[in-house]
Amino acid sequence: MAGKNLVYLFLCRAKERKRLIEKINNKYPNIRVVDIGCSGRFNPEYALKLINKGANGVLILGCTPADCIYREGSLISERRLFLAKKILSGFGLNEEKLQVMWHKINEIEPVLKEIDKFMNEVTAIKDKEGVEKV
Amino acid sequence: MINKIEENVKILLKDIFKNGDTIISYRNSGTPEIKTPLFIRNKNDIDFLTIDNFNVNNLSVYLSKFEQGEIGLAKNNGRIIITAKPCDAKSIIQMISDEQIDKERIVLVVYECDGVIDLKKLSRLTGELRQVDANEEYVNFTKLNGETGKINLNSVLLDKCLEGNCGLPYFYNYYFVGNEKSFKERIIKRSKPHKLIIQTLKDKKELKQIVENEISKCIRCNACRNICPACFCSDRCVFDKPKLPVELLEKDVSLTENVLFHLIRFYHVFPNCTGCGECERVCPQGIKLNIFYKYINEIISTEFGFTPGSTDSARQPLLSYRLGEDLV
Amino acid sequence: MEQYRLAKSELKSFLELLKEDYQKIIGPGVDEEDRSIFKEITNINDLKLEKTLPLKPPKEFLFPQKDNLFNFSCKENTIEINVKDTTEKQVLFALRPCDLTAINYSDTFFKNNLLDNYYSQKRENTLIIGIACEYPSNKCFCTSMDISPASSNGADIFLTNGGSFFLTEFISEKGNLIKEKLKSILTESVQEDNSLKEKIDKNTRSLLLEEFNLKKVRENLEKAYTSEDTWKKYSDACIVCGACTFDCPTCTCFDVNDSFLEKDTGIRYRTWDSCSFYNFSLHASGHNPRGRKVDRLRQRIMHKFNYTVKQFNLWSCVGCGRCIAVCPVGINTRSIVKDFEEALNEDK
Amino acid sequence: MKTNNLYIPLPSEIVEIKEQGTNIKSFLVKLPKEINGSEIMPGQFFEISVFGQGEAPISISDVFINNNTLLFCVANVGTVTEKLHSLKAGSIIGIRGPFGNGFPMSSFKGKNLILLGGGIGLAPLRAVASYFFDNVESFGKLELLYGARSSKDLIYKDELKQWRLKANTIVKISIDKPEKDWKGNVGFVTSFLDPNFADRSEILFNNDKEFKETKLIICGPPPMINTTIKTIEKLNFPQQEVFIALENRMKCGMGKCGHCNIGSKYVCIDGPIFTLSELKQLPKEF
Repeated sequence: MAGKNLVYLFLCRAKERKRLIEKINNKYPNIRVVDIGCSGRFNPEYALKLINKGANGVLILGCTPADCIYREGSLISERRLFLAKKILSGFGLNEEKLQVMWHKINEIEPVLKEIDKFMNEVTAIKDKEGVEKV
Repeated sequence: MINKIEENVKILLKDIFKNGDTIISYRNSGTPEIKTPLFIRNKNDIDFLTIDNFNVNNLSVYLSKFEQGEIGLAKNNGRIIITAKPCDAKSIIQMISDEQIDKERIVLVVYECDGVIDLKKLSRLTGELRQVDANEEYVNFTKLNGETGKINLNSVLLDKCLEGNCGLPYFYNYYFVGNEKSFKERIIKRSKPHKLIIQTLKDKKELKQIVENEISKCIRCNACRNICPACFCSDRCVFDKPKLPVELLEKDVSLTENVLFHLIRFYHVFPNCTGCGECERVCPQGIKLNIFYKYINEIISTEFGFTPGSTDSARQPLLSYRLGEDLV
Repeated sequence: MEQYRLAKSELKSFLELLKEDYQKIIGPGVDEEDRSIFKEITNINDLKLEKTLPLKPPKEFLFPQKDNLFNFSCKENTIEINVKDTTEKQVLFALRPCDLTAINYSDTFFKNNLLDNYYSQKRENTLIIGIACEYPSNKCFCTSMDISPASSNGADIFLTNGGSFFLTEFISEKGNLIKEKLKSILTESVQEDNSLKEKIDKNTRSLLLEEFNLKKVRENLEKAYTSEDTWKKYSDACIVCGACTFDCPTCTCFDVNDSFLEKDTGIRYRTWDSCSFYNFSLHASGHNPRGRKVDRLRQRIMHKFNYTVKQFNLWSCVGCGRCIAVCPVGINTRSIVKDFEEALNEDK
Repeated sequence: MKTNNLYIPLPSEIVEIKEQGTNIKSFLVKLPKEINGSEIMPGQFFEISVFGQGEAPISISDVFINNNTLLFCVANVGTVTEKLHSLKAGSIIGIRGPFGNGFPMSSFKGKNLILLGGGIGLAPLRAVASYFFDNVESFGKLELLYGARSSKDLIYKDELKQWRLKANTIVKISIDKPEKDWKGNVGFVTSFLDPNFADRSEILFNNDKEFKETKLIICGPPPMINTTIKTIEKLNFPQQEVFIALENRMKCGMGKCGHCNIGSKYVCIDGPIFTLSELKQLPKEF
């Protein structure tokens, strides 16, 4: 049931990124934005489940370590997400579908640019892999 | 050599055993080649204990779940004396460093072993057995129809014993070395552990194929999860929570759900998996689970220089970070 | 019940003739690691009759691990439910007497008072061909459950190995139905063929490791419920996985669950369940009548060796030894039962 | 109800939902025409399906033959019941049944009935009570002994008021712990069976001291059933006259899935109503 050709964007401090979320929503209808408070709180199991169930991609937006109000939020998840990507490829799934990006809280344009890059990559993967299995 | 160790272990246990302690070891089950865990609570049961090449089980699984009472034993205030092979000791040491069991209540009796027998290989070579015993070199057996025979011990050992990377335990209370000569040989064998199948797993298409036909055999009986010493919350596992609004994993036995089960179990367990190989041994469908664990263990040791079970206080990689690693 | 001879050289055409009426033939073969399993037999050399019993029982072909009960779609204010019927006909080839008796038990269980359509539909479409067992394992104890290794009850057609031929008996009317078609490759059976079955029975019986007296076991189990120490001796090692019940040919417990496929269409399906799982008898209030693992091990043994005899006058254990072979920690059902065969120990 | 496949639920519309107590709601649902309302006995249960979530066994609380509806009372304790509580009137659920043996009402004729209910255990007892009120002349007296954890957990409050006014009916209610504006009894429901309790049962200790004319019907959570059995044994009330409704985990409701198996019985087809003497022969696994 997890989204056919859907991309999930987990981002932190959604209240302070309202304008960014609006831009994303009207630019990319098939991106689901999920507020998780802090990227350190993201549980990679969700990414494993979504990608295994056939979602197009999972993107995690965290703050740069200097900018992080919880001091080590994004750093905590760094190794976890790296190893989650390795496990994905260990099971024959595509690890490029899981990407992490760190940006300052007020940046809008660089984030959108990186999302564009990610979306192209992800659709390229999807065409190569053919029909998604759910 | 290993049966000579059995007498010494019994003598030792008889004099260190105090009332209220529990000894966890092995005993004969109804079938000649299968051993089953033995829980001793009074002294005269110590004679049922057996130490031989058929002690395949990793008894540390009863320690890791000791307190929760579901798989582990009910609480008791005495000590737990556990007989362990060097590879089991690695699991126990990793559990101590994961703060699953406290060191003071454990009496770790480690004995040297020349490798344990893989019953699948044994039955392929000898068929069904009426009686069997093993020594350093040979396995002597009598078939059901009375024929007797002898095969080389090394031809039926578990892969993990052939690899020989079951190093010296980091800590133990008692250590039975057996005779001098065979101990030295084993140290040499262990010094150059060779890798079996890790190199082949590089190309993605082949991996997806292995996952497809291996994990499609899975019948989700939870044997690999419940036998695993590193999977220590299996009494309150996220897969068994009856009341999640959205279930992480459905009861459906399709390929997607089976892959998800192993993905998530794998993801939870790999930082403290010491490669004891129990999950592959117990799988009723014979799924080669070790491929995945060896693949990821190699990444952790190269990337973070961490091998589980090496010391009893190492902080495992997922709980820490280092600035400037920019991994993602 | 007439008997014929089927020459082993004719086995290939025997299977081809069966293929005309039955789309799928399932028999004992081996996987890539030479482990014996039940699989679809596409050509004759897939068939391996000299191996020990396949670990995964044939029940998966009659009571699959996942069975779709129905699809539903929730329109505005109506629910549309449709059930997919199975019409595929299959042959279960070369089942040994223990599996035959197991299927006989599950037939009785699923058809008893409220009919289970899914099982009985598949069962109608299945032809069962049995074979006398000559390759027991050291875990088997079928003779203790008074099943003879050469007993043909439960089979539509029964084969007994006679060296260069199979003694073929057509037992049920479903078996007799296709007898005409097979007549062309069968030859007349001779008088001394009748001794074949006793010979195999005697020989296989001599190969079994140990036996026990079933009647005494059942009586002692009546009073054994409270002797916790004997149960604990075995259940302490148990890791409450489901391997023994999933690989047991007579375990029929299942769980029913729903899942959504699309926005408002979904399926209700049933999957195998195991009485050793904690959630199996967990009440919604959190109370669990079989909370401890000793309760659950006792339930499995008492159900097989005491309870079902009272319900259906049939044992729900056929002594195939799969639960012994598959147990990760070597718990031996046979030695549990033998413990209760001797007099009950004093801690009643 | 003879559809050939008993696993298929029949669609039925929720007519009305009423709050009953802390996270307990009563659901009035349409009776599908395939089910014959007069066949439904008190003590039987239905499997209620919330499509996409699953099924839950819920005992029948009342049958209104005239306007073709069934009444269920559901506590929000599991995933299915939680989804059920989120539904509004008018939405569609599925029901299957009736399953189970139900109370042997015909053998109760001419006898006094004592209904001992705990918390939501009153739901199936209401079906017994309304059967009693429909055939008042063929029964003796009815006494309802109902207990709950707190006054907020009492269900069918207004029905209880009406029952007090009915002929030869006695209603006694108690809650476990004293509360500010609660004037009724305080204590476990088993205290009604205690001879030296102030408001003790009238039938047991006045009208029918030798317990020859009385049937005792119990429904409640397992801990309550255990304590009640102990007090009954102290009274040495005849055990074959005690009828207990068990609530084991159930999935299929037709004796196939094995979840409700106790000893050689299945709670869903041989029960859920067992006499105390029957229960004594089964292992204590309820």
